[in-house]
Amino acid sequence: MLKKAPIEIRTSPHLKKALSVEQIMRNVVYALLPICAWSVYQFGISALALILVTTITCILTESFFCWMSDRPNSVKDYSVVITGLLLALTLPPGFPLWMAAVAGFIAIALGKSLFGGLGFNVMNPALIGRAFVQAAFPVAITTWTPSFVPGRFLEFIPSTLAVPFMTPVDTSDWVKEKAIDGFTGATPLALQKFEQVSADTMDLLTGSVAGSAGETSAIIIFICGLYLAFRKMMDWRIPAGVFAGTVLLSLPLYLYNPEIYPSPQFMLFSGGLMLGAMFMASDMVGSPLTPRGIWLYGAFIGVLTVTIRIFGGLNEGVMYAILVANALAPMIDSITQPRIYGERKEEVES
Amino acid sequence: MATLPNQEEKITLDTFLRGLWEENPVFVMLLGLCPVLAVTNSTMNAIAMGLATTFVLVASSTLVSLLRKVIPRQVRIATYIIIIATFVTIVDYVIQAISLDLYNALGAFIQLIVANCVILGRAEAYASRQRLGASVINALGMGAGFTIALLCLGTVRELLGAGTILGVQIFSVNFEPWVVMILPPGGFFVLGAWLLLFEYLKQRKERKLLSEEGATAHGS
Amino acid sequence: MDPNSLTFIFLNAALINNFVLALFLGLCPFLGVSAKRETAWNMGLATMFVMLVSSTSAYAINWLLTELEIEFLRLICYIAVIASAVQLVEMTVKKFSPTLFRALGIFLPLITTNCAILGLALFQTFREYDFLQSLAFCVGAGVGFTIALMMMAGLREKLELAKVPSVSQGAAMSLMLAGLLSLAFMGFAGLGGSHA
Amino acid sequence: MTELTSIAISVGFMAGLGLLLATVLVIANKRLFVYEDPRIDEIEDLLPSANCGACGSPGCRPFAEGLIDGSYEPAQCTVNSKDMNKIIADYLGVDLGNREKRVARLACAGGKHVAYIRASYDGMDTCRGAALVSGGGKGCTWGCLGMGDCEVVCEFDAISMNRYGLPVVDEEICTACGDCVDVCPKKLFELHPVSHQLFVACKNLEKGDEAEAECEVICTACERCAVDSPEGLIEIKENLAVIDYGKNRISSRVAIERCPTGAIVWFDKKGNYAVGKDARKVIRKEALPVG
Amino acid sequence: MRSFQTGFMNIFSKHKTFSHGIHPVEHKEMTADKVIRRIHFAPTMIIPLAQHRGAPAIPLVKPGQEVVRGEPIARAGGFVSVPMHAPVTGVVKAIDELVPTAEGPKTPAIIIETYEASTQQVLYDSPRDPDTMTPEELVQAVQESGMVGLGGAAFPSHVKLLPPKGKHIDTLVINGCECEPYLTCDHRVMLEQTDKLIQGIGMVLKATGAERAIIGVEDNKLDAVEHIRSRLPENGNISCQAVETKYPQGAEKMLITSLLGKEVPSGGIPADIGVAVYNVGTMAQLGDLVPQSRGLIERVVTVSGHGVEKPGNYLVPIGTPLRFLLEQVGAQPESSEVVMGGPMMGMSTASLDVAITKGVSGVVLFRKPDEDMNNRRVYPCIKCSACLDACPLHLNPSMLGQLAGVRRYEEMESDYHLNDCFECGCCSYVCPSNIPLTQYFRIAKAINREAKAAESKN
Amino acid sequence: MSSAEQGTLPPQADQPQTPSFAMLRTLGGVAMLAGFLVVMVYQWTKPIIAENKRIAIEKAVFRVVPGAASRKDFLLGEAGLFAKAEAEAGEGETIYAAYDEQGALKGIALEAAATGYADVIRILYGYNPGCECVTGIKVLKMAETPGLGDKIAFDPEFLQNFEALDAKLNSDKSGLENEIVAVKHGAKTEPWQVDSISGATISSVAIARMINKSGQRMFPLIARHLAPLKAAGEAVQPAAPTQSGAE
Ligand SMILES: Cc1cc2nc3c(=O)[nH]c(=O)nc-3n(C[C@H](O)[C@H](O)[C@H](O)COP(=O)(O)O)c2cc1C
Ligand SMILES: Cc1cc2nc3c(=O)[nH]c(=O)nc-3n(C[C@H](O)[C@H](O)[C@H](O)COP(=O)(O)O)c2cc1C
Ligand SMILES: Cc1cc2nc3c(=O)[nH]c(=O)nc-3n(C[C@H](O)[C@H](O)[C@H](O)COP(=O)(O)O)c2cc1C
Ligand SMILES: Cc1cc2nc3c(=O)[nH]c(=O)nc-3n(C[C@H](O)[C@H](O)[C@H](O)CO)c2cc1C
Ligand code: SF4
Ligand code: SF4
Ligand code: SF4
Ligand code: SF4
Ligand code: FES
Repeated sequence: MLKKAPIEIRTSPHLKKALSVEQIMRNVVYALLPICAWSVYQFGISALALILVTTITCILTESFFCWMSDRPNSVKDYSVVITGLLLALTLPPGFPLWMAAVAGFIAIALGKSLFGGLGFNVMNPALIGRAFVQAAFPVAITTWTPSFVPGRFLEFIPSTLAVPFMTPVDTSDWVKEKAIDGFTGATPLALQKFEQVSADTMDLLTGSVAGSAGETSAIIIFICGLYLAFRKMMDWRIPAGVFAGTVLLSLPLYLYNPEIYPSPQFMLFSGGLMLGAMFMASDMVGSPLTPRGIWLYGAFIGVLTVTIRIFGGLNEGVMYAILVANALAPMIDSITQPRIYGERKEEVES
Repeated sequence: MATLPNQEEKITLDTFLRGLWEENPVFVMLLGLCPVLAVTNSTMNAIAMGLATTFVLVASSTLVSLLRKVIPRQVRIATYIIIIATFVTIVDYVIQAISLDLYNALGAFIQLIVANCVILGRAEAYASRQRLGASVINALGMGAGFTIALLCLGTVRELLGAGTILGVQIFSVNFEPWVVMILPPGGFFVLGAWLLLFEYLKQRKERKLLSEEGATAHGS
Repeated sequence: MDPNSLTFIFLNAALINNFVLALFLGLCPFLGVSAKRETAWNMGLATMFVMLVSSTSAYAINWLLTELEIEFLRLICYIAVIASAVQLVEMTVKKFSPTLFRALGIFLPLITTNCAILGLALFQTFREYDFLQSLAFCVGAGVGFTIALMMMAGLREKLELAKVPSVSQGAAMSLMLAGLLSLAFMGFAGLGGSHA
Repeated sequence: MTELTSIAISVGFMAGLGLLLATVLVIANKRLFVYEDPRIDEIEDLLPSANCGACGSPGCRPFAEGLIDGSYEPAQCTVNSKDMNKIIADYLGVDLGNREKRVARLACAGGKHVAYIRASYDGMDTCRGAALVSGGGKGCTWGCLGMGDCEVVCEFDAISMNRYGLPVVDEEICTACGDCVDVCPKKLFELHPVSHQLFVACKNLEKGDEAEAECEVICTACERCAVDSPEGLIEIKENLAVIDYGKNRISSRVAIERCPTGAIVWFDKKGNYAVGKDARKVIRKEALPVG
Repeated sequence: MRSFQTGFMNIFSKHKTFSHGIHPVEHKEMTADKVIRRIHFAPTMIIPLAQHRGAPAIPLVKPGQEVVRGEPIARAGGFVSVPMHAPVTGVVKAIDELVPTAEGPKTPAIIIETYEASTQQVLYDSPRDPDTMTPEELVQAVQESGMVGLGGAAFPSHVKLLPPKGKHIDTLVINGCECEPYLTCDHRVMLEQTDKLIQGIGMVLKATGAERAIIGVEDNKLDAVEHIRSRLPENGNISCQAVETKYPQGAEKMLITSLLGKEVPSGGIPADIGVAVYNVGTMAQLGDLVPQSRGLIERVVTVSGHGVEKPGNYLVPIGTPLRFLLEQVGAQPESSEVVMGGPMMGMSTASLDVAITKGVSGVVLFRKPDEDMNNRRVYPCIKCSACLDACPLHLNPSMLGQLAGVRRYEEMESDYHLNDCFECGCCSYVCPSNIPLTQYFRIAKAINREAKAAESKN
Repeated sequence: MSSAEQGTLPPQADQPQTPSFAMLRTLGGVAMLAGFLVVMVYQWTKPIIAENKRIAIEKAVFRVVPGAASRKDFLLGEAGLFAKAEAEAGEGETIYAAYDEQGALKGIALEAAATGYADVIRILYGYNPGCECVTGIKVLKMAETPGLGDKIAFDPEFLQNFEALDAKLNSDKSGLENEIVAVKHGAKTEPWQVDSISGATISSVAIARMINKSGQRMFPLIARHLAPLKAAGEAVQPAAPTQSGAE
């Protein structure tokens, strides 16, 4: 008996929950696919190309650095795919592919591999990638093209195919020629900021407005986020916190002066806030651990986003808000350590 | 390490070269980074700042080294600072006289040379203990090292950030500049990248050595 | 917002043109003393204190020099006075409160002659701030410096626990982190400016 | 105003400023002077700052202070190079002091090829971890688990695991910092002066056959070594040969010659050991099967 | 925050509970309905002298001496220690034989050769009436019975009867949760030995002077609750309550919180808040042994797991070699891992020659296929905070784990309450990165302990 | 400090005596030397620097006021118009009146400032009282993003806005007829609108804002003091102070 196999000894516990990292990551990818599909439907092959380019660059970069610092190749855990997809979703549909590749490389190299790979990165890699290209190519990343352009599945947006390291062509005449009635090339947020006109919430939900691939369809993003939350693969408290923070600041302002200050629902559904809250703020690696810390973190992102949008120079603040919050996470953690079971009062003081 | 501080060393080639590489103020000692990052968004500025710093470095080292016998320990820092500040002010006015544009480009950082840790560090750690010749040569080395570092950053940042070097177009006209390189983050990234590169080369060298010595090699 | 209002001066110095992350002032202490959070915190306090000293004394000296019409001696006087003032403080603290000295004092020499301090004095002179504005500017700068320092320290402590590749350990890592931070801080650009 | 007055004013002003500062500093130096021995820093610079504690003090700076008030001798820092310690000694005008080199020695010789493995451990690859799971998979519950915690912990890379999963100490490098002594869950390392050449490389407290069932180089408490060597040098306590190092002078190779297993060994000066000629020759090279 | 969560959860679960914790698969159906059966006596019995917390017992017998079943063969080695009794009638072979243990290090044990011929009846007893005994006599009696906690800790029960100076025990908590998966021995005991159980509780109530006793049972054993309630004495100072089925409901701190809403102070013991926790098995045995002034010589053990042919609840003589027990119940050939105790807290043993001791409440056999769970790839911590939401003590396992990864053990203790962790394994269970957190913490504790010992030495 | 002497220093030395005189002498001496050096260099460079500055301003003025050949500096404020020479600071803003060879007033250069994207932007702009329009701008100081915001300094398309930017005074000469505003790129319809640089709206808006602000204040004043300004051109000597409200 027992002699077939040698006795094996292991440490307790001998049971293990089924949920594992690669499972979580795979499901996040699933949750992102519908959003990608929608953006392709909206913007055509340009969006498709964008998604493919970022994802592939991310994968290649990851494998390269794993090989460099002879770590086991960590592409299998899908986290880098998420990075690639999310990166693509935050870029303008007509973004030149070579710039997208740069973004992908930076995201993984500067944002992840530098620190030792999955779980060790201090800030959200995808957003680091985006922040970098936004600072590097501010013009390209603020030129938007209309959605639902006729023939979008057959031809690329001209700027997409810019020669590597060369300036992309100006899309404005292409837009004119496409004759999208009254398309100003401005995102709802830009319009709001510079002309004080709020887009209709319905349009925001369905995404018939300008914007980056992933920020124009709040409703789909929301649903996909819910899926993750219910599968317990994403911490619902973070998005909740973000929304709370957003409303917390924008509602009083709106009530104070509806002319210049946008409405809370506009704040919630416009721009990258939905994607940011559901998929980027919720990246557990950069977020605090403690229960109270998580709420604080979410709320902070919401508040900071509104602040930047309304009082700042930029018309979109989610990205920077999340990055700053990531940087603050360690401090948030240390000031919100949970009170442990049976901790005595005097210990709490000391 | 085996040298005790009180020995006045004799001038060798090393006195000069040290500053260039193994004691390079920027890449090795990480001193005086502020000007390094602040003014290297164009090669021209880098050169100007490098020269200015070198001048102050040499001049102050000279004076300090000359006065080293008469300066009491208690007031040495104050004295050094005054000496340095004097030369900085001089440089400041001279540059203004030469070209206002350059002056505006460098902004306050000419005057901030005073605060550059390298200079005070040299005065304190070297010039105050060494004879004139040694101090001057060493200061020259340090200055050269500093300037080279500035150039390393300046060229890369200008090349990527504007597609030019010293204002000369390098790439084709419609090269898309990487604005970030001229912005503050670019400064950090480029310097960081240089350090990464050096570290990588160093480690690869060590790994080679180890493999040559064979498995029995012990670092002690 | 009015570029000369105290709030704007404060915000500008603290976030928009953060001394470390946007203006490259005071990098030596920033990289040197950002390994642990509590030291970083003490360093922040010490810096803020020294900034107050330098800001006020600079204001006084500048007044005197303009009276005598010898502004060209400004730099020398600033640095000399600030340096000795700080040294004085240091010795006093060391003498009368060793505990405080161990907390803050050890940083003072480090700070005395760093760019942030002198830069503060020079900028407030160039921009012709009056006393209150100088004060707002100085506090803002101090706060901004401390925030940046604390963020940096937090991240570096977090990375203490990470399996960072041997190549990117040390100074390179710190610089890259600083770069990422300043990238994030670009979000504050134009804060308070755009809405007239 | 004219240039001359301007010159005059500025020079005068600076002079005044200089004097003012000087006076302030003078007063400060008189009133607020706190003395601390500058040599502490200087010596600390000369120390390796490994802060390993081999010298017996918490770290390098306390050691430096100790050196100055004479409570330590320079040579007590075993990490620093000889001539470096010499410099310190000269600098302080004290003598180097010399203590015999001590090294860490492993009280287990049961590599994979001679020691029986009762169960295969599956989990964290550390001795500590294995030791906590039913004492680890090794048949001899006193023996080395061979997962190299000691190799990892040794800051000086003095320890390397050999092909049979036993740590080998390079006595040249070992500074007797004692880290491995602390880290080993089985407490198999002991610090010994190199002059302790006779050494029992086993800690198993069982005797006879059941002992031999577990390991081929185990101490079976056969008492031959005790009998052969001079009176009282070796005695058997709890089925294990124990050497009285107080009598180290009279120790010699004869003790090991008739040991049937080679559990008692003789170290030469270079740190590699010999077993007696009667010791069972181990020719097996591969590891024993598990179970 | 916490109280909020607790209240929050109570809305959903109809029964009292604590906050955090986990719901592993139970596997109790395998043995829950198997009545307790006695197994044969092994040819040789191994009685380690240190099979309880505290000082080891001291042998009273000599090699070659004959012993009768139930006869004391070793006396308590101190106050926090208990005597041993002969589990069989036979002859003593050795009294300081080194035998392997489930913990690892070999310890001295008394070896007894069983007489095949003997009827193995316990002749070694003298009936007495607990009701007439004074508390002091009761405590005395409990110690003499060699009783230790059967709930797993094997802590001498009589110690808990005498709270430290200045503490008074007003409430007894009787722990019938059995939150460990697979295990059902306490369940059977509650069903089959109800009267003994209640009698034991009565005695302990008297011994401690406590006003009331609450039996806490997880709500997956409502049949037991019903059964006990039907037998409770009318004077109502004993009650039986159902609590939510959740691991580690059985941990005394958790159970106290669930039932009484109090918290045992960090670093303290239940006595600090006037509570003593006893396992139902312990009570039942006391109720059985004390009136006959017998010693603890056998206990109920659940033998389960997919590697067992005849899973069930068995009455096993203390000292039965594991190998013999497995032969009796039939272990499948491909079963490769034997866990002593429950799968969450129990350790797998490296040797089959260990004895069933007083603390062993279960033996679980795993086959290779069952173990795919265990050897998964380990990722770095992704800060998902699942462990924080699982830890019943509200510790920060993620941070602790990261610190352990870089060997900063003192920090774990000083800044992150390492020593409060009672190694329940919830964090390891939920960690998606498969980090062996609990193991890390055991290591850290061990190293800190040794460091402290070294400190105090010099 | 050479450690040789340290070596001889007893471990618990009480404080060493401070060489007061040496300290005074050294610091005083060095400071004096410093003062002397600096003042010398200052005296030497002063004229050169002054010249540089003058040229710089001249260049700027002539650039924003096409066809100008000489300039005179005035202070203009509610208090009135003063020639820079004898006026004390604080009586108004500095304005530069620019004249052609014949001494005819070609236009007036004014300074304006506002917060842009990164930091405060300061510009010099020319105003022609004749056509009541802005004739050009020059950025004096800014920290806008290179390649984006800094286009305001040289982007020809953008600068074109200011070659003849309508700035008519309203009927009662109290302010501008219509506000100078920035509109999104390519949306310029009226002569008083500024066509933004796409991607740098903020900077563009800032420019428009600052010109509007300063214009609203200064143009009416200029209109009031036009005569003396013109006169100053013919006069060989700087114009004598003319009290405000005279006409
Ligand atoms: C080291 C130690 C000391 C204890 N001391 C006491 C005590 O003095 N009084 C008491 O009533 N219980 C004492 N206990 C018993 C504990 O409260 C607890 O009931 C016992 O450890 C079993 O609980 P567990 O299985 O949850 O570990 C002690 C337990 C331990 C481990
Ligand atoms: C994580 C954990 C789980 C436990 N689970 C149980 C359990 O299910 N049943 C039980 O009786 N004791 C359990 N215990 C032991 C109890 O905490 C407590 O020690 C015991 O009930 C005390 O009674 P005893 O001394 O009679 O065993 C557990 C302890 C821990 C730390
Ligand atoms: C790195 C960076 C630099 C920027 N620099 C400027 C700038 O210098 N001037 C400016 O007006 N806007 C600047 N922006 C702001 C954005 O371009 C903003 O979207 C734009 O001003 C809005 O104008 P638009 O509606 O024409 O896109 C910058 C943005 C980024 C990310
Ligand atoms: C809910 C969730 C959100 C995530 N969001 C991001 C993200 O915004 N950016 C990213 O690079 N990776 C994201 N990831 C993937 C992974 O966490 C990320 O690559 C790590 O930061 C890599 O260390 C996410 C993963 C999960 C489970
Ligand atoms: S000696 Fe100890 S620490 Fe080293 S490998 Fe053996 S068991 Fe592990
Ligand atoms: S760890 Fe052990 S082997 Fe390494 S130096 Fe210290 S004592 Fe010697
Ligand atoms: S093992 Fe310790 S840390 Fe982990 S959950 Fe249990 S008590 Fe908390
Ligand atoms: S559960 Fe595991 S991965 Fe998640 S935080 Fe805890 S330790 Fe990290
Ligand atoms: S150079 Fe700026 S602080 Fe050192």
